[in-house]
Amino acid sequence: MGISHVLFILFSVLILGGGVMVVTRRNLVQAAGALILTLFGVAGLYVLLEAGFLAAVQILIYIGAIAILIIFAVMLTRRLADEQEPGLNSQWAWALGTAVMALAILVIVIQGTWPLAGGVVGNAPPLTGDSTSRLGVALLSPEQYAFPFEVASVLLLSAMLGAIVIAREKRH
Amino acid sequence: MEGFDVANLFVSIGQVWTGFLVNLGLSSQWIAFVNKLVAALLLTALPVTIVVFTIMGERKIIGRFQDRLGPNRVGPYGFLQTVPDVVKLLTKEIITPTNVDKVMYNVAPALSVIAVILIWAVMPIAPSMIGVDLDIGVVYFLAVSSLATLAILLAGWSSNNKYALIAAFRTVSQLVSYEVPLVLSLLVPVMLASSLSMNDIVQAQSRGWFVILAPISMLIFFISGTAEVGRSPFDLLEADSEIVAGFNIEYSGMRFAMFFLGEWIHAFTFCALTATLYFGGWRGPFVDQVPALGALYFFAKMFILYLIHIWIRATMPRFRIDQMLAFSWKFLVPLALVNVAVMALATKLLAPPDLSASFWATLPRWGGFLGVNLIMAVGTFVAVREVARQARRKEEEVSGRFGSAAVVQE
Amino acid sequence: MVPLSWYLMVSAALFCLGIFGVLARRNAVAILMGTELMLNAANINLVAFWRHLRPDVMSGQVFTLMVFVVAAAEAAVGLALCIAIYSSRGTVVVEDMDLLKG
Amino acid sequence: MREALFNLTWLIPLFPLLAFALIILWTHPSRKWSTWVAWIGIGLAWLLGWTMFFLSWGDIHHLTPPEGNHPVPLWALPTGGSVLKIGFQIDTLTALMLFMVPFVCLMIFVYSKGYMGYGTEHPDPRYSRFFAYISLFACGMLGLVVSDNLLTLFIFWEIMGLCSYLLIGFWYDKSYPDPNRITPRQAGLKAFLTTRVGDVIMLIGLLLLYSQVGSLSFKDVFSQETLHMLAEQELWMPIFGTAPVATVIAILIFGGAVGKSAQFPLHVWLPDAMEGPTPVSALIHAATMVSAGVYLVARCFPLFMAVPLDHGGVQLAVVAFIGAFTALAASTIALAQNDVKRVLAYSTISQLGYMIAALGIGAYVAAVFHLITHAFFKALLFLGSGSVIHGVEHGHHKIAHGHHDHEEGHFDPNDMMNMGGLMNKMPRTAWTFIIGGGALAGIVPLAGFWSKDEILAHAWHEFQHTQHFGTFWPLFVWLLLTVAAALTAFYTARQICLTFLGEPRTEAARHAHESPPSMTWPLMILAFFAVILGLFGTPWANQYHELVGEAFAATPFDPFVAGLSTVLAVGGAVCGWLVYGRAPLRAGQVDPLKRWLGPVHGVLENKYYVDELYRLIVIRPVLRLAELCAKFDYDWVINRLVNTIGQLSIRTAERLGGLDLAVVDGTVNLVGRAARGLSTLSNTVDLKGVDGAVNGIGHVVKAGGRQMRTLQSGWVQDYLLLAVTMAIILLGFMLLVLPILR
Repeated sequence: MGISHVLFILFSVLILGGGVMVVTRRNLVQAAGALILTLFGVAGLYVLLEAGFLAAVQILIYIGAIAILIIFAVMLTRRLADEQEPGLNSQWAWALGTAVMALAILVIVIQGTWPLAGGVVGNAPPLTGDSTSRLGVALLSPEQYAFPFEVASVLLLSAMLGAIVIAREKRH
Repeated sequence: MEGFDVANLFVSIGQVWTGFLVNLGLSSQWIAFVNKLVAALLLTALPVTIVVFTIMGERKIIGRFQDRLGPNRVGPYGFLQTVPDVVKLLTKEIITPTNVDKVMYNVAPALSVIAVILIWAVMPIAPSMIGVDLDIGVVYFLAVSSLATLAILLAGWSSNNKYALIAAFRTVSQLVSYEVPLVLSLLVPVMLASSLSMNDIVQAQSRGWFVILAPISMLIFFISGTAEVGRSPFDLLEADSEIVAGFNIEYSGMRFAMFFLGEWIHAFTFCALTATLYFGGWRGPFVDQVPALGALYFFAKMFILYLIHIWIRATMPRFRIDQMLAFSWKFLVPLALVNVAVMALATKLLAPPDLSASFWATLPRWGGFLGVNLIMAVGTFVAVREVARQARRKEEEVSGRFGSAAVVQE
Repeated sequence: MVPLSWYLMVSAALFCLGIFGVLARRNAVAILMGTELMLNAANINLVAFWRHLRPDVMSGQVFTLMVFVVAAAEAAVGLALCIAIYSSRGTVVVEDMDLLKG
Repeated sequence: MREALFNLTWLIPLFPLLAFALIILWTHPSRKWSTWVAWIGIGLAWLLGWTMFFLSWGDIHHLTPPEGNHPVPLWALPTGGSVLKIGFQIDTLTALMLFMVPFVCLMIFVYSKGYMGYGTEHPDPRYSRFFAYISLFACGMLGLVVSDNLLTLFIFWEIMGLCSYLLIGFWYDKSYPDPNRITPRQAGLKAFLTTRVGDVIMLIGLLLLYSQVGSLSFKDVFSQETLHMLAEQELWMPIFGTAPVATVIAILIFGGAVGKSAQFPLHVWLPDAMEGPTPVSALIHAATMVSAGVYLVARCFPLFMAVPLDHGGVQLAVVAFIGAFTALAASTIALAQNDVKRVLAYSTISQLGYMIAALGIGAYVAAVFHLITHAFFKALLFLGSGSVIHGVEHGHHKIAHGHHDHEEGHFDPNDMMNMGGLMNKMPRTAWTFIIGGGALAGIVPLAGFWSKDEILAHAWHEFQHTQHFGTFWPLFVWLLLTVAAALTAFYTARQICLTFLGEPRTEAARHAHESPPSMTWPLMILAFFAVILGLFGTPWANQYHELVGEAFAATPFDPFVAGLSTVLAVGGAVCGWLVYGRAPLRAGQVDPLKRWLGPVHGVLENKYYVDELYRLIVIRPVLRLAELCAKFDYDWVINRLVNTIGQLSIRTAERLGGLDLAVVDGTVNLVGRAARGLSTLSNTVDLKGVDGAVNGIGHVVKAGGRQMRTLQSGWVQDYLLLAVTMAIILLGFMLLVLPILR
C-alpha cells in the first residue's frame, strides 16, 4: 500500500459517492454538483494513470463546459414544483435490478480475467517518452488518427449548429 | 554557509533551509515532504501577500486618475489603509440567508479563491523557481481557471436570490464567451514554443519576447483576460446599477471578502500570465549570471502590465451586455481564429529559431512575423471599418425613413 | 502502481450507476447526467487499459479524447433538446412525454 | 518544371468547385459576379488543362498507359484494415480529355450568359444558381477525368449524376398543358433514376473488382499481373454459369457506361433530358457527361481486352453489339422527330453508339478520336439549336407583346415545324450550324468524316483480318454503322432544311433575330474546331494515334470504306435535301416522310415504344408494390393485426365447436342410441375441453394483444429498460452460461 493506493481509494470514494448522489438526489443542481465531484475523481484517476493531459482536459471540458452546461439547462428548465416531486420514476426498482445484474455480470467477468486478489501491486510496462507529445503526434499524423480527428471536429461543428437551431426561440 | 551565493539567492535559501532540516535529523523522505509543504504554503501566501499591496496601490493610483487623493488616513500617505479594511471584513457578522443550499453556499467563495491560487503552481517566477514544471502547464492553467466559472455559478444559484442568479447567468455567459478567444490566442505562444510547459515557453523567448512575434495574439489574450477577470470595462458581474450587486449579493463578511480576494488575485495573476507568455517572464539582462534577478523582472513586468490594467479601468466606461457578447463572438473569436491559422502558417514557413544564430540572422524571422501581424491588423481595421460603414448606412436609411420619429424618441 | 482490476471494478460500478440513472430518473437532464457517468466509466477503462497493457500505442488516449468530443456534442444537442421540449411542453419529465403511446 | 506542373493536376477540378462554393455561398445575389466567378473558375481549369495537354504532347512516351502515367498522390485514408489512397494522374487519355472538356465547358459557360438572359429585362430568376450548378458539373467531369482510381472516378461520376438531376430539372416549376408531355421535374427524376440503374450495376462491378484485387487504383488494377489473374480466375453465377472474373467485372462496369452514355436499353432518359436549359443539354448530353461513359470504357480498356473471345470473354462482343444496335436504332428514331433538340439527342445516342461499338471491335484510337470530334461538333449543334430556340422565342415574345392574343394555347419554340427560313434572320447561327451538321453527317473534310471513317475502316479491317474467323460481329457492326451513317446524313439534312431553308412557317420565326455576341462567338469558335480537328486524325498523319494509341496497331486506310462512307454521307444529305430542301415545307404541311413510311413512322415517332414498355413492365409493378406496402403499413399495424387474429381465433373456435357438435352427434346417432351414455360423456368433453381450448386460445390471443398494447407506452425509458435488460441478460448468457454449456 503506497500513497497511490490511498489516493486511488480517495478518488474512488469521490467517484462512486458522487455517482450515487447523481442518480438519487432529488435536487438537480445538487445532482449536478455531485456529478462534478465524480468528474473530479475521474480526473484524479487519470493523474494516477499518468495521463496528465487527459486529466487537465477532463477538468477543462467536463467541468468547465459540460457540467456548467448541465447546470444551465437545469436552471432553464426548472419549475418550482419539481422540488417536491419524486426524483425517480415508477420503474426504478426494475432499473435497480437491471443495474445490479449488470454489475454482477461485469464483476464476474473482470474477476475471471484480472482477479482482484492478484495483489495490491499492479505491474504496468514503463512509460517511455512524453505521452502528451506522442498523443499530439498520433492525433495529427495522417497514418494514425488525423481522419477521426477531422471527423470529430466536423461532429462538434454540426452539434453546435444543431444545438443552436434546436434551442433557438422561434421568431414570428 | 560557505556556499551562500547572492546571485542564486533562492537556491541558496533553499539549501540553507534543507541544511536546517537535516540538522533536525529528519529522513530524506520527510525532508522532501516538508519541503513540498513549505513550497505550497509559500506559493499560496505569495499572491495573497501581493494582493495587499495591489489593493492599496490601485486605490491610490485610481484616486490620482480621478483627480483625488485616495486613502490618506492610516499610516504614511495612507499606505496602511488595507489593514483596517481586512480587520473590518474579518470581524463583520457572517450572515447565512434562509433557504440557501448550505454546502454550495459555503463552498463557492473558497472555490473562487482556490481556482486562482492554483494557477500560481505552474507560474515560473525565476529560473528554477516554479511550483511544479508541468509539461501541460498551459492546459492546467486553463482547466483550473475554468473552476472560477463554476464557483460563480454555484454562488449565484445557492444564494436563493433572483438577482444573484441572473448575475451568475450573465457572468457565466461572459466568462464562457471570452474563454474561446483566450484559448485560441493562447495557442500561438504554444505553437511558437512548441511546448505546453510554462517554463519552456519562457525559455523559448530567449531570442525575443513573443509580444514581438505575435502582438495580435497578445492583445487578444490581454483583452479576453480582462474580461475573464471581470474588470472594467467588462465588470458586468457587479453592475450595481442593473442587478443590485452581482452574484455575491447575499454574501457578507469573510465570505464576501473571499470573492473580493479571488477577483483581485485573478487580476494580477492574468498580468503575470501575460508577462510569462508574451513578455519573456523572468527574462531580462544578466539573468543568466544572476538568476535571482529573474524574480525582480517577473514582478516588474507583472506590475507594469497591472498598471495598464488600472489605467484601462480608470478610463473606460462599462460595456452593455449585448455589446460585450457581440464583441467576443463577432470580433475577438473570428480574429483569434484567423490569427491562429495565419500564425500557424507563418510558424511553418519561417524557420524555427536557431539558438546559435547571431542576432542579425534572426531578424528576417522577426520581420516576417511582425509583417504578418501588421497585415492582419490592417485587414482587421479595414474589415471593421467596412462593417461600421454598412451599419451606419443602414442606420441612415432607417432614420431617413423614420427620421422624425427617431428624433422624437431620442 | 494500482492494479488494473481496481480501475475496472470502479469503472464497472460507475457504469452501472449510469445505467440506473438513465433508466430510473424522471428528469431528462438527469438522464443526460447518467449518460455522462457511463461515458466516464468507459473512459476510465480506456485509459486504464492504455496504461497497463499498451502504453506504447496511443489508441487508448485518442479514444478517450474522441469520447470527450462525443460527450460535448451529446451534451450540447441533448440539452438543446431539453430546452426546446421545455419551451413547447413546459416540462422535461420524461414520463409526461408519451406522444408515441400505442 | 514539367513534373511540377503535372503535380498541379488536382487543381483542375478544384477551380470550378471553388467557383461553385463561392457562388452558392456569397456571390449569388449578384448576377455579374456569379458570371465572372464561374468564368474565372472554368477559365483557370481550361488554362491548366491545355497546359497539361501540350506538355504531355511533348512527353508522350513518358505518359503512355498503362505503365507510364504521372500519378499525383494526394491523401491516404486509413479505413479499417486497409488504406485508401486518393490521388490524381495524368496520362495521354486524360490529357486528351483535358484538351476537350474544359474548353467546351468554357464555350458553354460563355454562351450561357446570353442564353440565360443576362442584361435583358427578363433574366432567368435562378440565373446565379445555374452558374453554380454548371460549375459543380464541370468539377465533376474534370475530377472524373483526372482521377487515378475507380473510387474517386465513381464519386465524381455521381456528382455529375446529381448535377444532371439538378440541371435537367432546373425549370422545375414549368408545366405543360399536355399532360402526356414530360415536365422538367419529371425528366430530371427520370434521368437520375435511369442512370442510377447503371450506377448500381457499376458499383457492384467495382465491389467485385475490389474484392478480387484489393485496390481500385488504375495502376494496380490494370497491371499485367492483375489482369492475368483476373482472366485466369473463374466465377460461378447462378444463371449464367462460369465466366472469367475479368469478363464479369467488365460487363458490370460497362453497365455504368450504358446508363451514363445512354446506350440501349437505358437510353430513355437522354431525349427527355432536353427539358433542361439548352446549355445544359450541350454540357451534359453532348460534350461531357455522356462522354464519361465512353471514357470509362476507354479507361478500363485493358480490362476489356484481358480475356479473348475464345476463352469465354464475351465482354467486347456485348459492347460492340449494344453500341452498334444503339447507333442504328437511335438514328432511325431521329428521322421522325420534330423537336430540334430531340433530333440532336437521338443523334447523340447514335454517335455514342458509334464510339461504344468502336471500342467493342477494338478500335480504341478511333473511338477516342470520335469522342473528341463529336464533343466539339455536338456542342456546336446544341448551342446552335439553343440559339435558334432563343431567337424564335424572342420572336414569339415580340408578337405576343404586339398583339396580346394567344391564338395557340402554348407555343413550342423547339418544334422545327414552327421554324423555317431562319437562314436570313440568323446567318451566323445558320452557317455554324451547317458546319456542325456537316461534321455530324461525315462530309469530307470536316471533323466527323475522319473519325467516323476510321471506325468503319477498323471494323472492315477487323472483319477481313480477324484472328478467329467465323465470328461475324465485326461485319455485323460494320453493316449497322454504315447504314446508320447514311441515316445520320439524311436526318441532319432534314433538320437543316426544316430549320433554316424555305419560308418562315410561323409569325414567331418571321420575327426571329440573331442572338447576342456572347452566344454567337462560342458558336464560331466551336465551328472552327469542328473543321480542323479532323485534320489531325487523317489516316496519313494520325496525331491521335500517336498520342493515345501507341500500344495499338494503326488502322490502315481503306479506299473502299472511305469511298463508300463518302458516297453514303453525301447521298444521304442529298436525299434529305431532295425531300425537304428542294421544295421547302409550308406551314401546316405534313412531313412527306410520314406519308411514305406509313405506320413505321408512327413507331419511330414513338421511339419504338420503349418508354411505354418500361411503364408496363417496370414502373407500374413498382408503383403497385409501393401501394401494397403502404397499405400494409397503414392498415396492418400491430394493433390491427393482433385484433384480427384474436377475432379470427374466436370465430374459428365457434365454427369448430359447431362442427364438432354436428359430427360427433351425427356419428353417435348413426351408430345408435346404445352408446348414448358414452356419447353424452364424449359430448361433454368436447364442449368443455375442445371448445374451451379453442375459445381459450382466442381469448388468450385477444387479451395478449391488449396486454401487448400497453407495452407500447410511449415512454422512452420503458423501451430502454426492456432493451437494456434484455441486452444484459443476453450478455450474461453469452459470457457466463455459454462457456459452461460448452
